[in-house]
Amino acid sequence: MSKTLQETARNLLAENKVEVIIGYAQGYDAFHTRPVFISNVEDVSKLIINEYCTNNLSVYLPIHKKLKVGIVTAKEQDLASIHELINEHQILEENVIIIEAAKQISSLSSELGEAQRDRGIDEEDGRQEAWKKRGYDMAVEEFEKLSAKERETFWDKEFERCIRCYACRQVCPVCYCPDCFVNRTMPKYLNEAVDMNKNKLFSLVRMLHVFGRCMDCRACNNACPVGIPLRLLTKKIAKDALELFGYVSGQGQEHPFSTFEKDELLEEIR
Amino acid sequence: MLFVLLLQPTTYNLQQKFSVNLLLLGMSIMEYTITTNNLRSLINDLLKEHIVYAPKLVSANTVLYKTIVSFDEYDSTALMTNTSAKSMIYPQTNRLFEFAKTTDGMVLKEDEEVKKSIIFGCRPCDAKGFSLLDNLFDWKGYRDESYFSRRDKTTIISISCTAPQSTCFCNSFEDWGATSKVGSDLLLIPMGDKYLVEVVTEKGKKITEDGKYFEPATERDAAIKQEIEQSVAELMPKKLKLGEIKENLDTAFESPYWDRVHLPCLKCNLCTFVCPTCYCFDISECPKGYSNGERNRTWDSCMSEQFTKMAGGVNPRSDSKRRFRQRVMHKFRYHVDNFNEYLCTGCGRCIKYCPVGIDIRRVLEGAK
Amino acid sequence: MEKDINIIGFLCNWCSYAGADLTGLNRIIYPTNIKIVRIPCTGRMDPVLIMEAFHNGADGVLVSGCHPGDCHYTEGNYYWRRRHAVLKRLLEFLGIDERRFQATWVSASEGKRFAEVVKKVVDDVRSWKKNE
Amino acid sequence: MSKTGVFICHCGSNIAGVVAVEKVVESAKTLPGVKVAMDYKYMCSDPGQNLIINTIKEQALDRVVVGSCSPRMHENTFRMTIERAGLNPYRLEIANLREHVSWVHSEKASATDKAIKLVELAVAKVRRNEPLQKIYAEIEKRALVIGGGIAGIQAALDIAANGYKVTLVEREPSIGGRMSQLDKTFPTMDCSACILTPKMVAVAQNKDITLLTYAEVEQVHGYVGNFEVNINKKARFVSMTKCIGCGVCTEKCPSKKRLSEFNANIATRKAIYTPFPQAVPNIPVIDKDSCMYFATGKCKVCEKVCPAGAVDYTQEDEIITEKFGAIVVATGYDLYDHSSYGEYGYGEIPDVITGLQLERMINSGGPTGGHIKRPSDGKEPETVVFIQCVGSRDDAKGKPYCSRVCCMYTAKQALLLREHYPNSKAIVFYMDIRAAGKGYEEFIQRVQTEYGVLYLRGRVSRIYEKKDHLLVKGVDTLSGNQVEIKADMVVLATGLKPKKEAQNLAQLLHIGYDQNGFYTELHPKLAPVETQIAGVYLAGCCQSPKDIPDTVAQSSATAAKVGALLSKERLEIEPMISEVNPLLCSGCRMCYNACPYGAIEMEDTEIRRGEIRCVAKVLVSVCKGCGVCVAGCYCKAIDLKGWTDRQLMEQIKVISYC
Repeated sequence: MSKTLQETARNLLAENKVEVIIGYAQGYDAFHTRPVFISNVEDVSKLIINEYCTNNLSVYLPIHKKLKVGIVTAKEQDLASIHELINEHQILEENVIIIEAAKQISSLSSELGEAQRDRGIDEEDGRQEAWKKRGYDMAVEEFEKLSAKERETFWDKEFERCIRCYACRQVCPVCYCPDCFVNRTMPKYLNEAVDMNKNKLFSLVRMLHVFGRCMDCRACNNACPVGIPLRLLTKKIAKDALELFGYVSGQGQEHPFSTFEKDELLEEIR
Repeated sequence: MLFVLLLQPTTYNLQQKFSVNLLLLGMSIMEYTITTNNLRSLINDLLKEHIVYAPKLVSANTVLYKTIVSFDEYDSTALMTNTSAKSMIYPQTNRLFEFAKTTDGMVLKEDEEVKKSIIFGCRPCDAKGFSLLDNLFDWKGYRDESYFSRRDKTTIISISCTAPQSTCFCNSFEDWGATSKVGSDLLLIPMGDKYLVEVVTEKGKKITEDGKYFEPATERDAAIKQEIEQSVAELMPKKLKLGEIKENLDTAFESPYWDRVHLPCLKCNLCTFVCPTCYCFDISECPKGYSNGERNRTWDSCMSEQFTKMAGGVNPRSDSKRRFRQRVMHKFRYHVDNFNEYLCTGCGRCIKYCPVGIDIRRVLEGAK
Repeated sequence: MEKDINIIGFLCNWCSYAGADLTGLNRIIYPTNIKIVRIPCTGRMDPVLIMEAFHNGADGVLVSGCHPGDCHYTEGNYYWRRRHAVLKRLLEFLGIDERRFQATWVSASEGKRFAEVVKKVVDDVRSWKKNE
Repeated sequence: MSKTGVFICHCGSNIAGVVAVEKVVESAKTLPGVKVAMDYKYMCSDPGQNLIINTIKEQALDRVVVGSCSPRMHENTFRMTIERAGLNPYRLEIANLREHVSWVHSEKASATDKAIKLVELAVAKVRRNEPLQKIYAEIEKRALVIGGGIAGIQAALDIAANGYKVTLVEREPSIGGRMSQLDKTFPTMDCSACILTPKMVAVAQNKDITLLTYAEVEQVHGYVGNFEVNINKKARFVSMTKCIGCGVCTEKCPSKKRLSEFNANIATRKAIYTPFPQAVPNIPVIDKDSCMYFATGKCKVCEKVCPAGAVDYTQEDEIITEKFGAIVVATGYDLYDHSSYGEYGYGEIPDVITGLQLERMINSGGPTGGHIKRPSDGKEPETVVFIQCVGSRDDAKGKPYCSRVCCMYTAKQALLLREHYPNSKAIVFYMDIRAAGKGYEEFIQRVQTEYGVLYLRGRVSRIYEKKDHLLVKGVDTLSGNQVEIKADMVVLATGLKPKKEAQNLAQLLHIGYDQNGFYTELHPKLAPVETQIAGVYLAGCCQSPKDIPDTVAQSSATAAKVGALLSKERLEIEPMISEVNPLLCSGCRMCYNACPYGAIEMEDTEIRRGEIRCVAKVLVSVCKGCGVCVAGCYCKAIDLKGWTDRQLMEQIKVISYC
């Protein structure tokens, strides 16, 4: 599989169709990969593709929007992210050549649990139980059934340990704002001081900002160094978008917040 | 004995220097053993008068230093916490003082007295981080009271590790050893159902003084310790040639190498925030209403664009490359020039948690 | 004495703020717990402002605008209605009690209704605070 | 630090009766940035305003907070006040201490606390108030009038009389509108055509009026002073320049099956036709749908007979784009379609006709030459029953409003009937007689007494079609008797409703319409001809049903408004609108997609030296300041001046901390 990929990449580079290929290379061990930028034909052998290719590489596209880029997509969501970026006028379609590897991967990765794959299996040490117990793989519907107090306690505990490293934001393909609102000083939406409430506010606002644009690619969830289950939030906004507006992100529909129907949501506000 | 007289110093400096001296003089270090059960009792005893921080499983795959209320909350299985122990002494948000405008003018209120605390289950790499921070916060006659107010009252009980991960590279540093004691007050070396206890400093000694849970170590214990050191050394990955790397970095500032190597980096603050040695900070005021507020010292990161951004909008490290280079250069070149030590303990967290898999070892080895 | 509850009312300039003015003209009494912030239109209502209100310690937030179809800017309240639906669900998902965040429509002629709305919101927030 | 002056108004005892004003003043003095705080009995009075002006000057204040009645009441007053003192008018905030405090809270202590808080709120906001500058835009000194009925004609003539260029767009081949279909006008019984035709001719001859008939407005862009309008000039297939209006083509045209719209469908017309003899312009059009040539490719009779060679089958629709400073909407009305009334035979009884159909019959230039003939057999009717309020004041039919003209036109038609046929009988079923115009009541009385028209108060429950007559069953509510009338013809006074395309036009222009579909004026009392879209005005029945005198009066009023707008050298625009910081804009187009006014443009901009990015830009004169874009901007690159996040955040903090 990696061989075919390398061949494709070699051709693209050799024929000058792209200036750089963004793909995956071996990470610090066999269970981890890392994004890699290949611009020399000699380096294409670094490219690999396997079930541990969890990064959403489309995050690099807006940064390098002036280059002709060949990009490897390992998940359906990565592909959708690219389309979303095109729709949002962040990248030019003609500058991107997509090397789709998503289908091969999905056949491989069914063996592994999604969470395991995302985190790498070297840490498999019986903590899956704890994972389950704490509601990390809870469906949104189940979580919604909890009482308001239970939900609040859950998230308070989760966001209490957030260190605001903003890895979730930086790895997110649609968090491409030139300057995030948290950096703003006039007014200051968020103080530098890190506490649970502010951490929560940041994530909540980020969720509202990626509403309808999030492809649920799990990049933020995987990036969090302290394991905050952001996936639960991204699943929630995807669910709401579908239920409220029949909207699925990445399908080229008009964004729910830039349009409306006169005779919808009649029961929402009275 | 001489050191008994010196035991009463009023300033931390003397105490610290004394402790170090004890080591440098090669005086025999007091060694004990403690059984797991006794360790439990010891910690539970210490909990009465101390705040105890220890690795605690807070969620799946996430172990963090947290205040514990009993020994049982301590998670002994994790090799390493997700974030370093740094924040126990150098908190991410460190309130320097509160201020209030009153009719008598501005009144400052310093924080309450810091409570005595213990960091239990610290790994040697984290403990070493504190020794690096000590030197930094007490440099050229400037002593950071806020830092030392906590540092002085914190006793670090480390537990050496037996099974390094593929991201560990502490062996690249000279003072390395599975039983490295730098920064610790007390070092525990697990030996099956008991621990070998090495007293490193006076603060550590105080804990063992009670005596009721400790037994003197035997020669057999010393032998086992050596075996452990050996076996861990074998498990470690290959060493970095740090001397060579430093030399390369000295001339690599303008190197085109940085143009390529920074590309995957997305400029989050993760690596610097999980690091046991990254100390950069920002000072900010947080107003509460019109007449009250607090001044905070919060971690900052050279990875962030805001770090060097000036009020007028000029930013000397505006691009990704410059910021990436800064982090590497600071840790392995500038800091060495200033302190003669690397600003790194080899804990490997930045490698393990980097969302884009940047491996600082690879970055260093390639630097020319 | 325990601090009384504290509610921010974001009222659109054209309908609800005028409606609240009419409440005054009709001398209808309502609780003082609400403090009103005038906004041009509910369409201006950035969810981040509502979150900031909670974050800074407000007990409740009320947003009120023109009835659908009556917006001074023709469409502003329709955009708000969508944002509100999403924000409300997300806040609830994070465990913010639904009584604390309310939205309604009050026209410039509904002075009486405005007083009723305020009373209801104050009661709701109070009942939430009691169980806190 | 800002230097804010706080001025608390007692409003007599309106505020001071509940709020301890002196406490509010004392507390205001302690707020950061407040240099001076004082109170006064009536701040809006001349001495009160002078107090503010003098204090600003003496204390060198740069911002002002007034604690008084609602800002909706006196914000502008005080803005002008501080402007007179040399301050930027937008550095003012009002704390609403009357409508929001003293009038709605009775408990003095808590009301005072709230007043203190509201003043603090205003002080916090005003600290972040930027001095805003009024924006000025150029004005295109031309007006567009949509609709060539009497409303549009009058508006166009009056605007032109003011010295401005006017383009009058009419959808039909001729101007004239509904009024040209009428025979006489009530209550004076002037001949409609006699008073209208000179005006139509005046339009055609006025050098300042450009007449575009058989044309429709397709698109409207821009804003007050600078509308850009696309007008579709439909293909007429007859050259406007060559045609001499001889009418031979119409005469010879073999296709004659089409019902004549002008004659309310009681007669037919040709495929090439002028709607009526006095048409302006008197140039026929070919109705493509009924023309044999366009259906079969054969015929071309008109082309052959035309002495001027004016027929041109190759003509195509032509879109012309023009700029206007103001737009007058005078699109008029349609008549209610009575086929929804089962009791009147679902529109299927031939001898049940509408008032307009009778109007066409009675007109001497009409298809029956001024004779009333039953559609079923062409006989002159003897007994005619008139039924009022068909599609008016009828909730069940979704028409709750009164059409205002039916009472009068029914009376007029009854009178005409009696005049033409002295032996005839006219019976009117009515709900109420609404004759509130000048000379109207007298007219109704005359119709009843002099012309012997029988008025029965009541509804008709059913019309039965008998062999050679109609049986009208109803009730006379005054006597309480059931009545049965053997009638030869029934005339329905159908009500007025908006044109069916009225909504489309409203959306093109972004103007509002009410639940009945009539366009909404800006204010029902004080701005009856303006709309919420600056520069768009209303005239005639598109706003609400009205008779000819009211229509003409409204048209002239509209023309006056247009004149006032166009006479300005440049246009002043409220500066509280959105603004983009291009440095922060990512170019995602959320604002561009959402803006209800199309006030956002995407433009390649050099945001830093050498860095060009496609970012949003606000068209200052189009933006109305709703703020939808601000709420949608993730990057926080766009803010609404006067309502900035910074100002609102200050307020939020003040409230939250209490």
